[in-house]
Amino acid sequence: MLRYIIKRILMLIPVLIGVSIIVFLIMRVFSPDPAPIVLGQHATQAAVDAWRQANGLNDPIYLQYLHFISGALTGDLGNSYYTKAPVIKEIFARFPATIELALLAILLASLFGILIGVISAVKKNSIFDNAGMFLALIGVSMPIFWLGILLIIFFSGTLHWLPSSGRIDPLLQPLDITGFYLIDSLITGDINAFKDTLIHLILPASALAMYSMAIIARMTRSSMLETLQQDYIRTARAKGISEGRVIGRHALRNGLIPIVTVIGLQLGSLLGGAVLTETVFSWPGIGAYTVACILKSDFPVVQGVVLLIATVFVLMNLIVDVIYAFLDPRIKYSKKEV
Amino acid sequence: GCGSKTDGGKEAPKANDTLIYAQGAEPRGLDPALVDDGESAKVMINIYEGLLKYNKDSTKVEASLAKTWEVSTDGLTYTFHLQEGVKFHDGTDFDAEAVKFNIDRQIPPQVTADMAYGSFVYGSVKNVEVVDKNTVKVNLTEPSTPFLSNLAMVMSAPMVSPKALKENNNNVNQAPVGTGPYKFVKWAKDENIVLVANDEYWGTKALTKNVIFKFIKDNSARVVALNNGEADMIDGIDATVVKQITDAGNKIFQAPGMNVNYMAYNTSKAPFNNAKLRAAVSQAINVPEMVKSLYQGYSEPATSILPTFVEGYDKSIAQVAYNPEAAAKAIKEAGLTSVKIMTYTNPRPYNSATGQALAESIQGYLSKVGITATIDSYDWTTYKEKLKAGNYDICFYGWIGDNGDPDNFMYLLAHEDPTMNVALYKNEEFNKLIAKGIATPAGPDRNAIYTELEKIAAADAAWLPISHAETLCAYRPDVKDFYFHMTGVTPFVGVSKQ
Amino acid sequence: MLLEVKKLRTEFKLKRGTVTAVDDLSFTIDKGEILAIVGESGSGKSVTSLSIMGLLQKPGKIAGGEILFKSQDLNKMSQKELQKIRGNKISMIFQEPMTSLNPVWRIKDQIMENIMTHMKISKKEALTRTIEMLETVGIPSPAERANDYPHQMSGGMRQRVMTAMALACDPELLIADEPTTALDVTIQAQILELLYRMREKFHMAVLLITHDLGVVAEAADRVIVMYCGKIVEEAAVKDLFAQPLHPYTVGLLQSIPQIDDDSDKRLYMIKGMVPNPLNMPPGCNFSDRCDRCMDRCTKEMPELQDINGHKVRCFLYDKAKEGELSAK
Amino acid sequence: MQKDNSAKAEENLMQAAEYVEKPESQLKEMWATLRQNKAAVVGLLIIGMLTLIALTVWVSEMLGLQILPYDPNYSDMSKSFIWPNAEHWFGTDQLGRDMFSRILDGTKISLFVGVAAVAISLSIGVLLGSIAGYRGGRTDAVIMRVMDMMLAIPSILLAIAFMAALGKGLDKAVIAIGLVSIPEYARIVRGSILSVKENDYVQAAKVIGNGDSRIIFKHILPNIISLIVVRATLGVSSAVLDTAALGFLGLGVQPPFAEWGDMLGRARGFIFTAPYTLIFPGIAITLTVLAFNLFGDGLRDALDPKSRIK
Amino acid sequence: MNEVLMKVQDLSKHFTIDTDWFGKPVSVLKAVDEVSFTINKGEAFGLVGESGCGKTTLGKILVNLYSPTSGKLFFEGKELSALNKKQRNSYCKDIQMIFQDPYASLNPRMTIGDIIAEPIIINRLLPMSEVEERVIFLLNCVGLARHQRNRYPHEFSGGQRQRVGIARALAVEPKLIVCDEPVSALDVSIQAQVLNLLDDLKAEFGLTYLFIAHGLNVVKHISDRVGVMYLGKLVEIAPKRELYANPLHPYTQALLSAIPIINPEKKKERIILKGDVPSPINPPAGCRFCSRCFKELEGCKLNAPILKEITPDHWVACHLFD
Ligand SMILES: Nc1ncnc2c1ncn2[C@@H]1O[C@H](COP(=O)(O)OP(=O)(O)OP(=O)(O)O)[C@@H](O)[C@H]1O
Ligand SMILES: Nc1ncnc2c1ncn2[C@@H]1O[C@H](COP(=O)(O)OP(=O)(O)OP(=O)(O)O)[C@@H](O)[C@H]1O
Ligand SMILES: [Mg+2]
Ligand SMILES: [Mg+2]
Repeated sequence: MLRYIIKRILMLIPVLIGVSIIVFLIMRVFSPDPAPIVLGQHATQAAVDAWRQANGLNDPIYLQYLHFISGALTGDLGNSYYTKAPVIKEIFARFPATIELALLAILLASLFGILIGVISAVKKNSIFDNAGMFLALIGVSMPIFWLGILLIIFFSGTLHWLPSSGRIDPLLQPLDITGFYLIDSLITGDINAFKDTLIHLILPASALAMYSMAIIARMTRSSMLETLQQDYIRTARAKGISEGRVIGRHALRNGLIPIVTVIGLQLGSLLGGAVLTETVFSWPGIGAYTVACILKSDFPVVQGVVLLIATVFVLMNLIVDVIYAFLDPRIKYSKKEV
Repeated sequence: GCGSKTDGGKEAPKANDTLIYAQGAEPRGLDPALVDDGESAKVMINIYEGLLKYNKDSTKVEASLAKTWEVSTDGLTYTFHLQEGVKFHDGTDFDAEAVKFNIDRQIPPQVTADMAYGSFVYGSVKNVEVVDKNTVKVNLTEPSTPFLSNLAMVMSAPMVSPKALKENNNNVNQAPVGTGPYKFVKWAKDENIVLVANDEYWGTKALTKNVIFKFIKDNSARVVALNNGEADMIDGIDATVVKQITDAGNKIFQAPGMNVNYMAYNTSKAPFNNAKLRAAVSQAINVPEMVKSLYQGYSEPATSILPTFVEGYDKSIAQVAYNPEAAAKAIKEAGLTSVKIMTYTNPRPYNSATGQALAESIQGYLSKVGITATIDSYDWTTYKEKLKAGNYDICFYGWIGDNGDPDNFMYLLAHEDPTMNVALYKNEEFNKLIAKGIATPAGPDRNAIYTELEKIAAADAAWLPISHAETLCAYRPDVKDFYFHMTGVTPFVGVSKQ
Repeated sequence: MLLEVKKLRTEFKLKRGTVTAVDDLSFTIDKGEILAIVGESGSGKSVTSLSIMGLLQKPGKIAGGEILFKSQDLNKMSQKELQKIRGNKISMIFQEPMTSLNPVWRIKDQIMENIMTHMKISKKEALTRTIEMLETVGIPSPAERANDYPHQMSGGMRQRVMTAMALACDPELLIADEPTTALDVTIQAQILELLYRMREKFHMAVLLITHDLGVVAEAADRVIVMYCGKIVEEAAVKDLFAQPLHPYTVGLLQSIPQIDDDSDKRLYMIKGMVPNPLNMPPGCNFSDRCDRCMDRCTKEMPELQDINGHKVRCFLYDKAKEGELSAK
Repeated sequence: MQKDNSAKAEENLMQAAEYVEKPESQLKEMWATLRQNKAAVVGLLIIGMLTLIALTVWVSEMLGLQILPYDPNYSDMSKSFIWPNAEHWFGTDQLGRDMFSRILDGTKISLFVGVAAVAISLSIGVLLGSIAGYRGGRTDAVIMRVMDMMLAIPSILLAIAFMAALGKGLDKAVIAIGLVSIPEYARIVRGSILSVKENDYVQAAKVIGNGDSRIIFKHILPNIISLIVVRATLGVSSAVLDTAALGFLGLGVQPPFAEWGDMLGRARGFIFTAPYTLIFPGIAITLTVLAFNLFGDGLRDALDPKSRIK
Repeated sequence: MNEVLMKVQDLSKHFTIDTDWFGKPVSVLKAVDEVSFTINKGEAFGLVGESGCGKTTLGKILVNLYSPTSGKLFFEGKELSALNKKQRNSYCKDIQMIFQDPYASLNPRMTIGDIIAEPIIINRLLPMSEVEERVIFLLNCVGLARHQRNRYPHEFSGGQRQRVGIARALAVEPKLIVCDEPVSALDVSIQAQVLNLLDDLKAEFGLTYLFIAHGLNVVKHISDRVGVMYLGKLVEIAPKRELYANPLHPYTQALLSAIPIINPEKKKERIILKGDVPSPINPPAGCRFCSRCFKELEGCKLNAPILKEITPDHWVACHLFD
């Protein structure tokens, strides 16, 4: 098992190198020149040229890449063209916000998704099933940004129940320890900050969770339906155990195994969805920031972020596989990967 | 973010100790030499001071860190007498050495390409001499009338602690240290910047202890935040939400803005190398109607390039008047049937409706006089890049005044750089007048030069000035003495909350 | 009489029509008896066993008849009451050893679950019993293997585990639905032997479902031959093999290559194939494949008639008397 | 005698029958199952309606006819922000354009981008997936690692980066959205090829002497085509969503084209003054995506051999 | 008629299950391990053995679906294993295969007529105009009617599909057909139909079969000589009557005794083997059957016995006969 994990981690390296090349190509070869925006209203062509030279943008592309990758290996992703701060710092100032949002969203999505899915499967073709699946269908069909705006209009603009933007009331902002406000506020024992963070999370997390929840609900339903058809479920029933136990202990455990993969994949797509949610809710996360940086051609930041997200994504896949193995004893790591 | 709250302990600050200002974007940084954006300026005005500052209601210069100053008769030497006993937030002294240090870093040989305003503000400076601890002499290479105005700007001109600059690699974007009424506390990226009142401030101390700048990108969300009490003041609103805000019991702050929103013809090539045709097309556009509809009364239709309150403005200046019939006729005669419009997708301070909306409305007007317009629109960065190629007939642009000097607007039409002079306008006579204007000392003579320049511009119709955007902000009723300076900044030193 | 099935009829209501998987099925099993049911794929053997266990899944439904276990009608019981009997008094071994065990639980947990559901004993005792049972069914080093997951065991071993599980609560009736079909011959022999031994040891009745006539000949006391959901013949094992009556049974017996038959003659063939359950031939279900089909056979369904304890569903024996039978 | 009759009948059939039975159409069968799925039929109806609208708008535009109530791109500044009324069913936008006409016009763009993007990702994805799945070994590893790389970047970020690099425009949106979903198709196709490849009939095809390409095109692809069709149908729905997302972020089509996401993005500034500008495009997107989802789901059920008539 | 059609010499097929860091195999599955036998022209050679012992793998090597790890293959005296890919392909059509699972071996998207026509067309055996006629002929040969030509496989029962599979194999007029458990997926009443058909075709077309099964009774019925496999090794080969009357290898004996006899009167003595078939991954060096053998001798664990001819034409690999 350990060997398998190490092997998988080693396999990540080429993937990450590939990702960095892809991003590098898109950004440096095809994207607009960052110089005019960096230099602003008064920039002259001479200043632009000088700036490009200073930032190595006139070097041949492979040299630029080597420079970038050697920097990356030593943990130096360069400085943002725009704020001139180290990219690492820029990223880690925003990353916790995205992760906090995404984790809460995936939690909501999994919880409700699995619940709806299981009920729908067990009560197949009942009103619960139909209602649940209709909800799921709407969930996958609604643009996430539209949903977000509708939520803001309704819960913030009309009812004034929930805040429309930001992570927390700035007055309650906890000490910056981990960057995760939920954790930081707990560490400092600040219950008000914790509550306020949660309140701020509700709308964006719900908007973000909707799509994943729908996917998870649908997958859970079909997985459960399939599991309920399995021979071992019949065996369990033949043992005379109660139906609740059959579903809870035998069907759910098996039915959830494929769901783990789905949840893992959803986390990846949540990071993507965060781009839109963060834009709508002015969430100080990495998604909206990256979009802004792409549009500003802030190469170092975009390269850094994408590399980071890709790392998180592939690690996530690895974790999913490990959980998978934990849930499903049949998976053996001695088998060569196909 | 960095660092923790310096004082106040764990106790959350009381609400009326704190002003929360929500703006649409995050500052680019807080080093006045390195940034050029309005969002940064709003924060910096509270942290830093320059040698001079603008009057509250105009762009007249007043004493700030310089108590008094003298200008030599040849206009080449400026001597400043500094305030005594002023300290930077890091405890170091503000003195003549500090002034020299700040200017030196922005003039050759130290100046770098990314110091956006360095050459604009200090471009004419030859060197700086420290006379004594509180006296400093600045020598220019040629006379420059706007120089004093420039020294009151929030970009480039403010005084930064030399110690902080040395410690931070000549870049205090993330760790600003000035002499101003507020001290920097922390910056949570994409969330907020927290400032606290400077208890050792040499001047009148700030009334409110904490100021928080919050970043809410979405316009509607910012309005919701104000109405929900999540913010005390917001900016960057447009006309459509005013009712929403006032209905919720909040107030609107409205002031003329020092900017111009214009449409430019590509004068370098056919068809618009023909001034008559330019005028004819401008005739086809009902500027007042369009401005009213797009900005709902929160932008003035422009009659000239200069905003009304800038020296050199003259009531007599007028652009071609709306006359679709005449336009149609002229256009038909010239055989013009299609034009290529290029525009930007973002809202800009001078055009809250986005360049795209503007272009599309003009597309509407043009179609009425038989011109089919195609629109290519790009985000601002790409747009500026694309402008260079000059592959357009019509484009859109705007300008925010930096220092209230008329040259700051008019020189654009004389600029060499195609991304500045987007009309690619070339007129020797015009250029000569511009040079003359810079060297002429302030006064009626100088103003006459700019009025003349305006007249040339209107006659040549290289630009169609569209509007001057008003500054539109909103604040909660318990906020007192809030104001927004015409240069686009919000000093909070005198603002309080009940 | 332990189990008495009376006129059982089980249907599957499908969109395209109703499949009567089991029809007019009546039989009894006595204490300690091994009754075999043989028949081709789709003849309704599994449906019969599932009907008895009350494990039919939608759209299957018992449409008529009674299933009396010790004179109580299982069909009329609530799920709760049934659960008390299932896995306890009546237990079952399924056809596919590979898929009938839950892949994610250790086998000891699966067996213990069965024990603890029906016996009021502690976890520790249950574990002891589990290991005992595993030993009984011949799993080497049962204490260690109890911690295995099903995928770590071979098919034969799994079938043993299934058997251990089924026997864990001393059932009075064991239903074994093709317990050896998926296994290799040598393993099949092991499992059959095991079943036999267990029967001796626990004195339970066994309903053995299979399609292998050889297995029947070796293991069963009595046998029922099913075709298309109906009993076509029922007899003591010796009688059936000595003198099969129904043309289908006769055909089956002749079409199987015999290992002790050294002649190279062609095999007997039953022509055609099993009819589509949605589209049964009129009259006798076997009429379209029968060599001795008569006019009447294509119009009416013959009744199951008892000729000295040897039951058969065929018009050939309509008025058959003892004497005439032997003449055939 | 009975036996003779039936045997004779059979022989008659075998020898005498000159006719050859018509092949039973699988499509017909699929359609039969599909028709029973009410949701799928509703989906199909909506898709039909949308296609009809799109085609009508497109054709009439080509012919220079105006069948929409107003020119969708004609702005009249004197009419900005008129609330829905009898004249303007969905109201007008900031530039005084008729929202109803714009929404109808937008159908054209959404469907076009959706279908075209799927066509791109489908063709490239299927090709790469087939090669990887069938060849296996190093080819497989190389192709799939590249796909992994693309998958490791959230597709919307990738699409945004493409758009930022390529610039705005319908064609570019199609390319960006098409490119980013290639890995999905490649993966699905590869996975199913791997499983189909193990089928005895593929082995049988080899034994009788088929070459590789014939095996892929004749024996493997037709057997996963249903899967691909389902995936493609659902793919259209996500392409429509992606288009809208790009439009919303201001990266979609060039103005003044009416694109729903773009309309939503503009409407965001006016959610209080003119909420209807937000509601209608949102409904249009949701409805379109919903239709493809409904239909895709129904198609999957219909194609699933488990639920098909035997 | 003892002309050798196919000679298999020390044939092995090993699958690599796992490799170490450097790609060196650490666990190897020896599916077929140094197997030698001959198949004579016109005979049916039966191959029995438990599930997983390598029967299918062996068959697939013969039809070139797998390339052997080592060993030689001679077909009509020609060494197939020495040919290059192209040359080898020209022999492919002479050796055909009938698959075990009639449900998986027909392409569900092709009509059965097309399935049968395909090998004729791609091997260019007949001009296109004659293909159809041939297809109908083949259909009739296997007992299917002309009118069924355009039906899809799913419209047929297992037995009928198996007939299509047989017709497909016959289409190229092969010399050798590998029948991989052609009846084990079929119902008892259908089995006989297919077995008889195979028998008839053999006589009619002068075919040679390698007939794989795990039911000894079926093998006995159809074949002339029988080989018994255990865990990748051939343990005994003999003419069928000899084998059934006088099994020498303990495994063969157990296998024979395990078959239930359809006669309740004749209860025979059973040899119940202990344990299960061990895994073929990294098998032990000695006799593979050792772990289950009831006649184990000293040394069985250490040395693998070699296949030897004990009596004429009766080969066995067991230390009992050393
Ligand atoms: N879930 C179901 N839906 C529809 N029909 C069913 C279902 N289960 C069984 N049947 C029908 O019931 C009949 C009897 O099936 P059953 O499983 O009892 O056969 P069997 O004798 O056990 O066959 P096998 O030897 O293959 O196990 C078949 O015709 C089958 O088509
Ligand atoms: N492609 C493969 N890769 C790895 N192992 C394989 C492969 N094909 C077969 N094997 C293994 O080789 C061994 C022999 O398999 P084979 O299919 O030849 O057995 P068999 O005798 O035909 O069994 P059965 O009676 O179940 O068909 C088995 O253990 C099997 O798991
Ligand atoms: Mg069954
Ligand atoms: Mg096999």
